[in-house]
Amino acid sequence: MLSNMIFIILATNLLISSFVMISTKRVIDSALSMLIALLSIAGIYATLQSSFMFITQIIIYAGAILSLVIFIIMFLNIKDKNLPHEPHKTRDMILTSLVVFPITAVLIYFIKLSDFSNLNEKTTSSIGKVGLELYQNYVLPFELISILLLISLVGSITLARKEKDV
Amino acid sequence: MLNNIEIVLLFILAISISLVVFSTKLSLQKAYNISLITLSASFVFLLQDLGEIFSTLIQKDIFNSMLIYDSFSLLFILIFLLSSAFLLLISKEYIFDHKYFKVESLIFILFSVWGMILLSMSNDLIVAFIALEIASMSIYVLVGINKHKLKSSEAFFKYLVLGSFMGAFYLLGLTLVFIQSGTTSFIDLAKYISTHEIEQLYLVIVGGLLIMATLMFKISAFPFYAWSLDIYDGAPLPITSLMAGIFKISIFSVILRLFLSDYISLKDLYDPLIILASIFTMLAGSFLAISQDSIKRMLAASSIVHSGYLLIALSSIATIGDSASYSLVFYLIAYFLSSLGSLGVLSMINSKDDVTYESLKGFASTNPFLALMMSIFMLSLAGFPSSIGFLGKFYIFSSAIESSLTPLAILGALTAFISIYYYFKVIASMYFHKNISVLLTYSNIKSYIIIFIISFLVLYLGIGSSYFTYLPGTNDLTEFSKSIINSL
Amino acid sequence: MFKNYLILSILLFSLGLIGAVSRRNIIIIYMSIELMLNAVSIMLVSYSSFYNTNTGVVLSIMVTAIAAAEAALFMALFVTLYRKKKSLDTSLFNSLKDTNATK
Amino acid sequence: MLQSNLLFYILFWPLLSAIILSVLNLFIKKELRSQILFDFLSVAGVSFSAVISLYLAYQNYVFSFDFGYNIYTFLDLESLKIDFALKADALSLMMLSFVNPVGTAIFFYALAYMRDDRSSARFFIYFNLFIFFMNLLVLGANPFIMFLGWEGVGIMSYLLIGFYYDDFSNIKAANKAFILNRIGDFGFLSGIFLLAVFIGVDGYSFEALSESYYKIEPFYLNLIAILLFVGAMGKSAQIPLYVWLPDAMAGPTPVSALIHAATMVTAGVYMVARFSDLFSMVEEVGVFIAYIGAFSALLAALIATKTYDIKKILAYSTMSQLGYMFMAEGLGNYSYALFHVFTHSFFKATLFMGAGAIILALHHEQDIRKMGNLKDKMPALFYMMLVAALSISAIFPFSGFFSKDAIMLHLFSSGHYLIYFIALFTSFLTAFYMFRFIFYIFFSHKRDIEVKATSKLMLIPIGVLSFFTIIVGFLNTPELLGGDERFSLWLSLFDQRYFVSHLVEISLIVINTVFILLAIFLAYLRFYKLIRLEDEASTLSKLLSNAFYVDKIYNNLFTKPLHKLSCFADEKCDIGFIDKLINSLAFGYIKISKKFSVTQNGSLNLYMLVSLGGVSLMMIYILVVLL
Repeated sequence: MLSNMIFIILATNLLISSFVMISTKRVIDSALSMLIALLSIAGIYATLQSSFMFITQIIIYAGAILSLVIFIIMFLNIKDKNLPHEPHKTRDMILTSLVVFPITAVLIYFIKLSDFSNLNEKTTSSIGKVGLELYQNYVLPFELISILLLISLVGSITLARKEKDV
Repeated sequence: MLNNIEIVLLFILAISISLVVFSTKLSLQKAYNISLITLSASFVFLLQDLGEIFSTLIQKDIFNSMLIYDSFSLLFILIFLLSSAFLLLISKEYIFDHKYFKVESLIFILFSVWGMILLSMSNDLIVAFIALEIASMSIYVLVGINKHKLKSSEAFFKYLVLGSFMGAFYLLGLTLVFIQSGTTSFIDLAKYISTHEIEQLYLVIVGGLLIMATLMFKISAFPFYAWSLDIYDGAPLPITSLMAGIFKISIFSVILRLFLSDYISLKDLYDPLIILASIFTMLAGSFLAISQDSIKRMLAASSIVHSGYLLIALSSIATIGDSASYSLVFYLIAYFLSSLGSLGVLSMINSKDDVTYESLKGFASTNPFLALMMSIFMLSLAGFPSSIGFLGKFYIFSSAIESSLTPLAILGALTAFISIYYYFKVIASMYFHKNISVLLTYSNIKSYIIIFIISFLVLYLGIGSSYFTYLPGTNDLTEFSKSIINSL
Repeated sequence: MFKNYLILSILLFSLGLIGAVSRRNIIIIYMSIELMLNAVSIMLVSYSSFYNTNTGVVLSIMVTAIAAAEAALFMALFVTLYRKKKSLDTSLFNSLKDTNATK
Repeated sequence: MLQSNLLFYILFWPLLSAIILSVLNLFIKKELRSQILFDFLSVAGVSFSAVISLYLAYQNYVFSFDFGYNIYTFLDLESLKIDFALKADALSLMMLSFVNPVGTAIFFYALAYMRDDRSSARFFIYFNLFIFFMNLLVLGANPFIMFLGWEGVGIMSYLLIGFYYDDFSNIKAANKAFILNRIGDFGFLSGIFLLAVFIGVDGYSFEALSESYYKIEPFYLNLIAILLFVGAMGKSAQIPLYVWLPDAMAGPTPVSALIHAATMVTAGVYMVARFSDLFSMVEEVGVFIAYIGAFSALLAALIATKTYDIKKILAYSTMSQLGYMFMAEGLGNYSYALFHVFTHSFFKATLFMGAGAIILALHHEQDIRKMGNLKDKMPALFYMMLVAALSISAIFPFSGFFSKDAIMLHLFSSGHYLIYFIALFTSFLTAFYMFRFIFYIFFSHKRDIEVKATSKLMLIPIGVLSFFTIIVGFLNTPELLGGDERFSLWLSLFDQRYFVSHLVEISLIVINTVFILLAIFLAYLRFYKLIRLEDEASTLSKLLSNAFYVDKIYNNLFTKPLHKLSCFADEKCDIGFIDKLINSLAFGYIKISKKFSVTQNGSLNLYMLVSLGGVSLMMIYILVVLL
């Protein structure tokens, strides 16, 4: 019961902060509400007793990726006057929600329809077991991910590097 | 012992990583030579696997049957290697003349080819996605490689945002499939689907639909076609032909593999969608192609139409099964040859701006050879008889008729008829106008030879080997594409 | 309970979709896409936890890594785009379009 | 059999000549050419073929060998298998044994004739290709291959008639020939299609077909026979498809000699003989053919008596002689017809080549009224042409006598007396116009005409052919004269024979000869010492000299309405309706496409929205389908 309560609080928090994130005008506000959202997600992982993902979420998303975003925002020194002028933001968002609605509705409907009966007890997944799974069954994707990261690294350096005009 | 393909994969990877490491020390010339040799050596090396029908799982114990190497993927791998080597050869002058091409760009070409090879071999949803991302990310970077041109950066921007956006659908679909079936492997998935009732498959069906959306985005099918014109337009020409001619084929290789797996119960569900998609893709593509001024944009739009034809073949596979799939393979070969050739010719035209119909005027008098080659490619793309494009269309339409999709075949023929308008406009402006200033071309003899080889293939495989019974030709090609389907 | 997690992640995904499509600030678009990936992650982790396997967690690591790879490219994108126009408004970057398209 | 390969070489050598010539013609400038090399290349192909043909004909004659050679399978369907195969039996070899040798003589003659022409290389390319196709036509082992050759000679004839394409009237003549031949070809093609449909399953070679004709219902058999004959009508210039032949004389004279006298026009006769087994089963059609032949012969002969163009007279006479051949074929004696083809090719070639020599000598003058008194200036030519004229008039012992008299005998004995009398009258007319021709050119007008010397190279082939004109007739000496009709025996076609007593035979010959001599005498009276020109006043002669106004009638009956119809179609239907429709469709399409490119306005958000909409629609679809 307690875990349910915690889940509801976290979920509400997550949805509200996400909504703020997608609807606020200033980027930095958006980034900070994203931080809250990511932390709520970490909390949700905690309710799922997935310690590894809890840590990963905090370290990688909140710690690394979002810091990078905030760093970029600072680095580019985006002032309010440089922000996009979006006069029809609300209208656009409502319009988009109308388009998105069927997707959401259909997906939720099918999830409701589906039968997840053979559920097990929630157990704590240890980091060691995750590591074993990763290295026993998912070696190839893991290796490929490393190459993907290498590519994106080299790519972003290539593209972001300032060069003399040709 | 390593398989040949593993050696090739490791070889290309090692070369690319060492190029990354030594990128500051190497001159562009050296890096160009190294990548060219890498690609062509791998091609030659893999040729020895050609012949028998085979199917092996790569490092089954370690990789958990996530990669499969069969005659089917071998054909595609050979196409990727050969066409990227051709691409490098054709656009040599282009690469050396434009200062933004650095060692890195060659690395990304290698990486993207590597990703495509993996893609055509992947036997698992997550591996397929990562391979797709490897190829796409390299291409994102390549699209934006010309940092000084706004259009290039903009194309990079649009491609990256749209690609990641649509990629998220794939991941969602994968997850939905996974949480219902508990597996991501193609084989296990097929087993799961065939052993369960449709009530237990809802999430798999929806997830499959989302995965389909992403793949359709990558082949620029309706309604996900909108990006392709802008991005093909903004990218440097060799990269455009990498995207249009090679990347698209790799996507089709994985689509075909997915489609020919044993998803009988789902095919009826997806088939109407594919038919609709193919109808609208052909219509939208031909609408767009007609109104373009830039030839690059026109080719991009027409590549949408070609995706539509390929979708026709896909939908006839759903009804009559494997016997139609060779028509798709054959069309892919036809399309890759013609588009590689036509974009290659465009990349040999030294023009500061876009190549438009206007600027092609009088090309036949300044460079009759290239004009002739261009005409051959245009004829092939339009599907004129005695070119390989005609045979490709012929097979596709006949398999559509065979699977009682005659209206689709008629619409296909109609759009092919419309396509004559914009393809012949190119020929007309090359041949029937004289008075425009001379277009310089990059006159590299190697590029000329490669262009000539491609056009020869286009004609030779199009005329058919019935006249030269003892030489390998079209019949063997069709036989081969039939046989590789069996290896799936 | 499991279904609640799934529904939560679908809702989160939809919010991400709305943000990505309707906003014109590229950074916000990027963050919306990240949100979508996070939604997928939640689904995978909850599966893992409810079905007592580790595969979901592993897949969500993959998703995170893919997100990280995209992040790197997006950072480069912000920098290049901001250098060009001193803004991150998507509507400013529309030099590539059909000549016939009326604005 | 080794010798069967030779069939291939009959085809191969002229083709090779043509190819080498065209390559050289493309790459070597006219000034740098070695004349001897070109001359050699021009005649080598046909000469080789002639030697091979004669050799094979000899083999067949003596040892009765049939030759067959399958080059490759052209088409292999379940219901129809067509081989690209050659076959030579007595009939084919008979054709070859005059096509190639006479061809060779004409080639040599053409060397001299075309010596000063600037595009002589082109001429010989066409000529060699023509021989190639003619051989293909004769050698084809099935109707399809025959049709290939048939079309090929048609095309070459078109190209050669329009050889001097600077002159518009030549092109018109070429087009006329081509179009009228198309009508015939349509019939031929329909005929062989029907054959393929009805009995093609059992094999499509002539042998296989001939064993299964009985399977076809009589109605269709008649239809096929008529359709095939329509093809023959076109190629062999019979009523009503004959009008192209006189106009075809626009080509250089060797063309007229080779194509429009000796070879191509006989293709129709050959074709009917080739299908003789079929035609012998349909007697009504045969009688129809005979009447067509009879009226063609009569009409052509009538016109020829009033024609003044030296080549057109010969053209009409060709048509008239072809009429004789069809009379014989229609009434069932194919070998007589073919024997007439055989002799005709010699004397008609002689006449044409002689006419050509005269035309050249008189600086391209073709009107016989402006000629005269040439006997002393060109004595050799005179005797050669006299021999040919006697032969065509069927005077003993020249070859024409043997072939024509055999036909006349057959016509009489078959009981179709109307046809016989037409033939007899035509024979009278033939002698009349032939000697009108001779007298006009060589005797009349005692005035001097400037004459250019004729080259030896031209005279020799004429001489050779005229020599053969004298002797070839004895190949088929009738029983009456102590022979045994070897030629007919050799061919062994489905001939019908009627027994007639020697008395009847002799009296027929006598009647015929008397008529001919009378005609010659009349011609002598009228034209020998002609000074004033002929009277043009009478209606009949007007009618005759205008070739019965057939061209005009055709023009009014078919061409003009068709032209009007096509004008109507062009102006009203095409421009007014279809063009407008197509244009509006096309422009509408372009308009729509311009509207459509609004979707390509470069806005990322729009693209994303469209994609999202796509996914959304997919979701709705799947919801609808699954529920």
